[in-house]
Amino acid sequence: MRYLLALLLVGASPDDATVAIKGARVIPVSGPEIENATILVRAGKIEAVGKDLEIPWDARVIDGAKKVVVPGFVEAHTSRGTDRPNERLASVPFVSTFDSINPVDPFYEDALRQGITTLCVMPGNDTMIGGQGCVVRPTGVTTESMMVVRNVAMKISLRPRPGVSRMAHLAALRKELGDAAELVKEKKADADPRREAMSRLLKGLLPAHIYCPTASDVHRALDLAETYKLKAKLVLGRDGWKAAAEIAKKGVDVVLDPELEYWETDEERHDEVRRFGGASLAKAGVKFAFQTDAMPYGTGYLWYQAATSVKNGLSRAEAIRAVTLAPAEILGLGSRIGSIEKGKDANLVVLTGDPLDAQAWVDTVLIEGRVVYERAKDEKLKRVMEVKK
Amino acid sequence: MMALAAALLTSLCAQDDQIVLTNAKILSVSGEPIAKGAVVVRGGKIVAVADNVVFPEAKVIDLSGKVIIPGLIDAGCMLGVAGPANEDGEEVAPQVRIVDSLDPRSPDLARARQSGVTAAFVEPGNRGVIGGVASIVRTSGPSRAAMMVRESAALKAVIGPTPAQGNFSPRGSAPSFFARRPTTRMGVAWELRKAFFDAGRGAGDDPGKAVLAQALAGKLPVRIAASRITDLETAMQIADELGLTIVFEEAQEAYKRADLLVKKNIPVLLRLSVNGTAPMYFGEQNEVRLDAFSLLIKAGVKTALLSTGDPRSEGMLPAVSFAVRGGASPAEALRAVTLTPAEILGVADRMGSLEAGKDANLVVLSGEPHDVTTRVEKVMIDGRWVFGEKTDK
Amino acid sequence: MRLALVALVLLAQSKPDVLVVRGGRIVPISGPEIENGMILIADGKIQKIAASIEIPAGAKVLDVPKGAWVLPGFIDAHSHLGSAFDVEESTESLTPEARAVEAFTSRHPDVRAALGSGVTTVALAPGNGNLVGGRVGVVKLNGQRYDRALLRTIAGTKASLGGEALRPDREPTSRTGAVAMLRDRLRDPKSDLLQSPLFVHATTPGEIESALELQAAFKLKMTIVHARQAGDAVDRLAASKLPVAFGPLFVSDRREIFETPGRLAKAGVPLAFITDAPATSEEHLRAMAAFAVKYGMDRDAALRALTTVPADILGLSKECGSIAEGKAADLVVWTGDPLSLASRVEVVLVDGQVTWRGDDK
Amino acid sequence: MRLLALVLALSLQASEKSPVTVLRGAKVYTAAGAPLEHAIIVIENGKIAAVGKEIPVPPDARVIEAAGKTIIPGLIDPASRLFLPPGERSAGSAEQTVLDALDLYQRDYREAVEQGVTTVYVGPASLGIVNGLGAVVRLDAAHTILVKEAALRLTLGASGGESSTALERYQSYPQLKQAFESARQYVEAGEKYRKDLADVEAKKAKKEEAKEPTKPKVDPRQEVLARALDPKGTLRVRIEVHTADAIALALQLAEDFKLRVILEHATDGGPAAEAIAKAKTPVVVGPVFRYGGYSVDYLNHSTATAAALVKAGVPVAIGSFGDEKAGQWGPGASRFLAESAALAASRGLTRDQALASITLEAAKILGIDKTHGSIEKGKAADLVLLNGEPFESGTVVEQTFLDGAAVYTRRAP
Repeated sequence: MRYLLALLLVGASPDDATVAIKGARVIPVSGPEIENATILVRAGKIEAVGKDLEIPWDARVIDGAKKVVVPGFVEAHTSRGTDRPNERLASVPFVSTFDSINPVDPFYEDALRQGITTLCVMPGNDTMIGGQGCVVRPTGVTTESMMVVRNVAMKISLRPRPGVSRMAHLAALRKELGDAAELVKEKKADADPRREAMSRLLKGLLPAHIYCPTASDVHRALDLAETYKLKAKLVLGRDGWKAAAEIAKKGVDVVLDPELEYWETDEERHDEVRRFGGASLAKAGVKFAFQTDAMPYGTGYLWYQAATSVKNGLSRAEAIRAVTLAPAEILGLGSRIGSIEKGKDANLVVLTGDPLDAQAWVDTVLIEGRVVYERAKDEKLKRVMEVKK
Repeated sequence: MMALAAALLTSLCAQDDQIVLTNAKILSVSGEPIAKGAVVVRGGKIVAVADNVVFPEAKVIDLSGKVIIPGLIDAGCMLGVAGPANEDGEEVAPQVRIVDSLDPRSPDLARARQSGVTAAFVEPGNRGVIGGVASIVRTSGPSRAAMMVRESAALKAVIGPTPAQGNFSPRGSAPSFFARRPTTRMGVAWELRKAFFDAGRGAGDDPGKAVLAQALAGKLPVRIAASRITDLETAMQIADELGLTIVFEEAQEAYKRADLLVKKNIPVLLRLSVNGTAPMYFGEQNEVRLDAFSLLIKAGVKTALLSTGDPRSEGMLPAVSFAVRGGASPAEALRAVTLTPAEILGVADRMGSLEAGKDANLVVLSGEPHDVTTRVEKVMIDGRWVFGEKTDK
Repeated sequence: MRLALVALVLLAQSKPDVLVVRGGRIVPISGPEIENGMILIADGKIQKIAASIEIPAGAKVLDVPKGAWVLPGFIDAHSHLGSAFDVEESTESLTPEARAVEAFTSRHPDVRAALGSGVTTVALAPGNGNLVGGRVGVVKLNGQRYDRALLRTIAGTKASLGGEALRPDREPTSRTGAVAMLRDRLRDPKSDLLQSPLFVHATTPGEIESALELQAAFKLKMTIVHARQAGDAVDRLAASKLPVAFGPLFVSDRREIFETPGRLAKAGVPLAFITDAPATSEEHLRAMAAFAVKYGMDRDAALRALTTVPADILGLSKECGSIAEGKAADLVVWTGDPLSLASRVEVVLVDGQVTWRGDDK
Repeated sequence: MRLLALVLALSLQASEKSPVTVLRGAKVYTAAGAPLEHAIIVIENGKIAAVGKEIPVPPDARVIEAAGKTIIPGLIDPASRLFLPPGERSAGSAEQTVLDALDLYQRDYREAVEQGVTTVYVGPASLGIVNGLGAVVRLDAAHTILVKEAALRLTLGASGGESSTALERYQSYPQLKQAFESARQYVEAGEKYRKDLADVEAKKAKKEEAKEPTKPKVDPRQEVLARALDPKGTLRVRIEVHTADAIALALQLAEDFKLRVILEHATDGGPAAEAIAKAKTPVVVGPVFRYGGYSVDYLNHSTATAAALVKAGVPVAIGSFGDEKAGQWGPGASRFLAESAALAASRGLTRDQALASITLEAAKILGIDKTHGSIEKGKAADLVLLNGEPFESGTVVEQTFLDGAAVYTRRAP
């Protein structure tokens, strides 16, 4: 496995190389789409995007004819690609997924194959205070080399463990936060490495990603954020969108459940109704991102999430934003990634077609200016699929 | 075509229960696509599919910008089965009928219906060597009888490890109900052979043996769930020995012997579910290919697509999209969820395509069926709207 | 013989041969209501009902208070009263010969409570844990010893298509298997299941479908028991003309379930309420009728569902279920409309005997 | 009927603009006195501005004609399961609050409103002896929390519909005693700290040497128990009891710590009525509808319990309690609060007592009787308009008013 990843990287150009993607349809996300455009990449950054750019003599040229270029997709919340994501103790603020990320987990390879260039790997949803998550690139043979931001946020989950009631869970959570706040107030927290993370959390230096399994947990999460002055982002369950108004009122960003579309029994009408919450959140003006999960047809399909939401009435621009710029901003990386703009990291995905089209495949992926994936050289894909040019 | 429509015009206008769907793109599956056409429905049947013509006095539903396709057919599922889909009392249970567990008001059926599935082959689960009799039903109707298309549609059998799983006595404990046969792959094949052998010697008044005898006489097809190529080969051998008419499902490795399947004229039902990252990291698992469907079609195997059975995958249209992603043409993929399953199930005379004389099972889409952003907007079964329009209850 | 019984009757009183119930609003169910009417009872049977009856010499008179209502005793068509759940012989899935009445304890405190709620006749059924659980019997709550309370030892046979009858450790494990087993059993024309009416436990639409299919295939005399989710099968049930023993209703049930008895009755389905005691109590029997009326059931249908319909289902229509000449004098005097829950029972007569009084503890 | 609904609907629309609404002509059961025939109720700013027979109708008031109708106070369910999701049970603790368990997206409350219920108490349904804090919730669209900490709920015996043994009950009592004992020590430690701190301050002021006292750790659990112990406080203690021995132990606990105790269920309350009356302890009786089984705790269940307690002089409210014994834990039981009271009335309560048990008496037990529970001047305009006498078959709720606003209007059938 390591060997294979190494192979994939052989073709990678050195960091300071110049790359030009020529003649592609570019979806910058931050602005209108540009036909027949060129993207110049130098030293890992996007140097220019435009129609009639001169291509430097030393640039490696990627032919973008009939291709579409989008910013690398950003997975705002996942617990995959780690060793067991949930610590058994209820409160483990001091742990970090840094110590649990498995660089050779096929998950990262698949993510890359689907055009994901940035992932926020968080502790799971089963631990009350689950620890800190990291933002990584899906490339690299060591955790260190994958790292974009170490310890980017604290994971808090409002889902009680089996056999524990919600009130018991919340009482325990409040006690944990209250005790820590007391220590912070008395300045006893910082010196203790076990308490350092909680201290940063309560000082607002470390954002909290709060998992709300049901809509009714949203107001509880918002209350907690207010009481303990947490910099909160919410990770919603399937029906979390029902609390769109409350979320909008507080101006909090959210990550939607991987199951974007789901069925609910309408007791009053006595019928089954297909639900999709993205539209309600968009209407309420909430900033939101999609996440993926192991879905029946494959894994890491952020593009599929975007397409599903367009199917359910979200605009194309909003849908693509929710897998690129919106998650980048939610992770506090909006100035670095998430769109194709001058000065941003050159995380670029060259597709054989429109990102929302199931027929489109990821052709080439660049992360920070380096070509890290080429479909023509993807031996594993060839084993399960006849790769057409 | 115009002439046909004109001729129909006078005779149809007066009909009360007549519905005309106009201005839509029509993918009839059996014929060429019509860019802008009309489907005329009366008495639960399609009476005409034509280029766009004006029906001045008829009840017309304008479907500009929409696409009409035949109702989708899920040719291997457990839709509407309430409670266990396996009778674990016996490993060979041909006397059992899955329809006895069918709940016409099951939420699954309502969901499938709203996702465009208008007919389904409902079968017993995979835990028995012979699981029982499967039926073909419409996905809508007040009772089982009203839903029924064909009660005795096939006998369900399994070749492979699943019927053997769990069949052992825990060490040290007394033999119990769970210690039933078989316990191995070879045991499964043996049980199957034995059952048919016994039935072949005379059914008597045993209702189960009578069902097996029907299959032996070629009057009842046998649906065999088998995934690995070794299991498929075993199944084909047994079928040859006993003279059974068989159809494969779950046949993820069928592409490996497409030649044999063509030669023997055995159809295949394929589930495109890839179980996360599995296909690329198979190890002990089945060797799933993302282009398995496309390979089978190209080899000439009659192949239909099944839904994944996972509630998250939203019915059958995604199967069309992912078949296309795997290299098939949109037309091939659409046929694999409509006319091909109808042919495999032997109901192509009444469903599977938009043709005059067939049941009015159709789906109105917001766009092309293989487009992931396409929505199911309306569904009609036997001329009655079951979703999207005011439903006739 | 009768003299010997006197000692067993809880209320020590002289036993006149002739009794006249005088006054009150008589609701015979089978006929028009009579305001301030009279009922003549002799030998435990109703002899005459009229606005005015000449009181025979020597007859005792029971004067009913003003505003009171007189109704036939209620009949619970499916119960495990006084049986403490001990009605499932779970070693096998087919135990047609087990008799539910043999688990009955006539001195159980719930029996007294049942009388105090106006229930005088109860069908005792085996549980739902077996595919065929055994025989359904009927007892009269006459305050007497078990053998003398017995009205029918076998009024029918109980079969269950419910999930409780499916167990992972014995056949059948699924409803497909259950129906196949029943079909196999019914195919034999001498089958014990064909000897008496079948009471089939079916709650969900799918279970009801299966019951109706079996009935149609084998022309069974069948009552559908529970039918709580029959809301979607109203038309099917109506077309089948089979009676339904409906219930119980739990206060936390969905509105739809509360509306179902009204819908069934309106569609012409003969419907009786059942308590399934001890799942609920016999006191709950009329409460169910009251709930159903609140959710749209016709008053008269609700009263029939407590009296004549269960009598029909149990084959007792000649003996009890209404205030009619020749029927058993099972009468309940209520302080008012029994469907108003605040009304209470004043006096209960069973076979013409005062068996319960309002001041009873 | 259709016409009436229309008139009501029209008048309602207008009333949104008009600050004053008048209900005229109905028979009014105020729950605070004899019923008033042909009465007038004036509603202003969501409150009852006046109620009586000879009351002038303000000139700009929107008048709703209610002649031939009956009006009762909005019903109060003192033991509801509305908004509680199923399976919400685990070991409790004093600081746990039911507010953290409520699923405010549940729609079942609508049906309770349709049956005239306007206010409910929801308590924690934990396993164990100390369950946590219950709250009083209004059934308006916003689900306003009327009392955040209405009572601390304890259990002596069966919890959550389970069965208990005598041994368990006798073990529970000393455990509860110990909990309150330790809370008492916690309070004392706090008082000592404050006193020591004052001493230190005083010494410091005089420039004397003084050692800072150590601040005791704030313990949320003890804080709640302390509030229950505080003689000047308002936090009540509700104890689930069924058997006679459990009732005796609960009364003993109340006596030991001078707690403001309310008994829940009191299934064996009939025989224990005298003792409960002597201890002046109110009781929330229920469930009146009995379901299933022969657990020891419900063995003596009787519909006559409410009457026996009232007769002995015990303040009694009737709660729906959900049908815990049916294993359904459904929130729907609140719908049948009036039926519960009616059934209790069939076994000895007068109809007035029955009505009071789900209105004013319930309000008193929840500590909200100054503002809710009866139709009196100054109280919230929570009114239920009926088409006939309460508790009668055929009587239906035509309209429910909550804070003067019609939150439910019956559609013409």
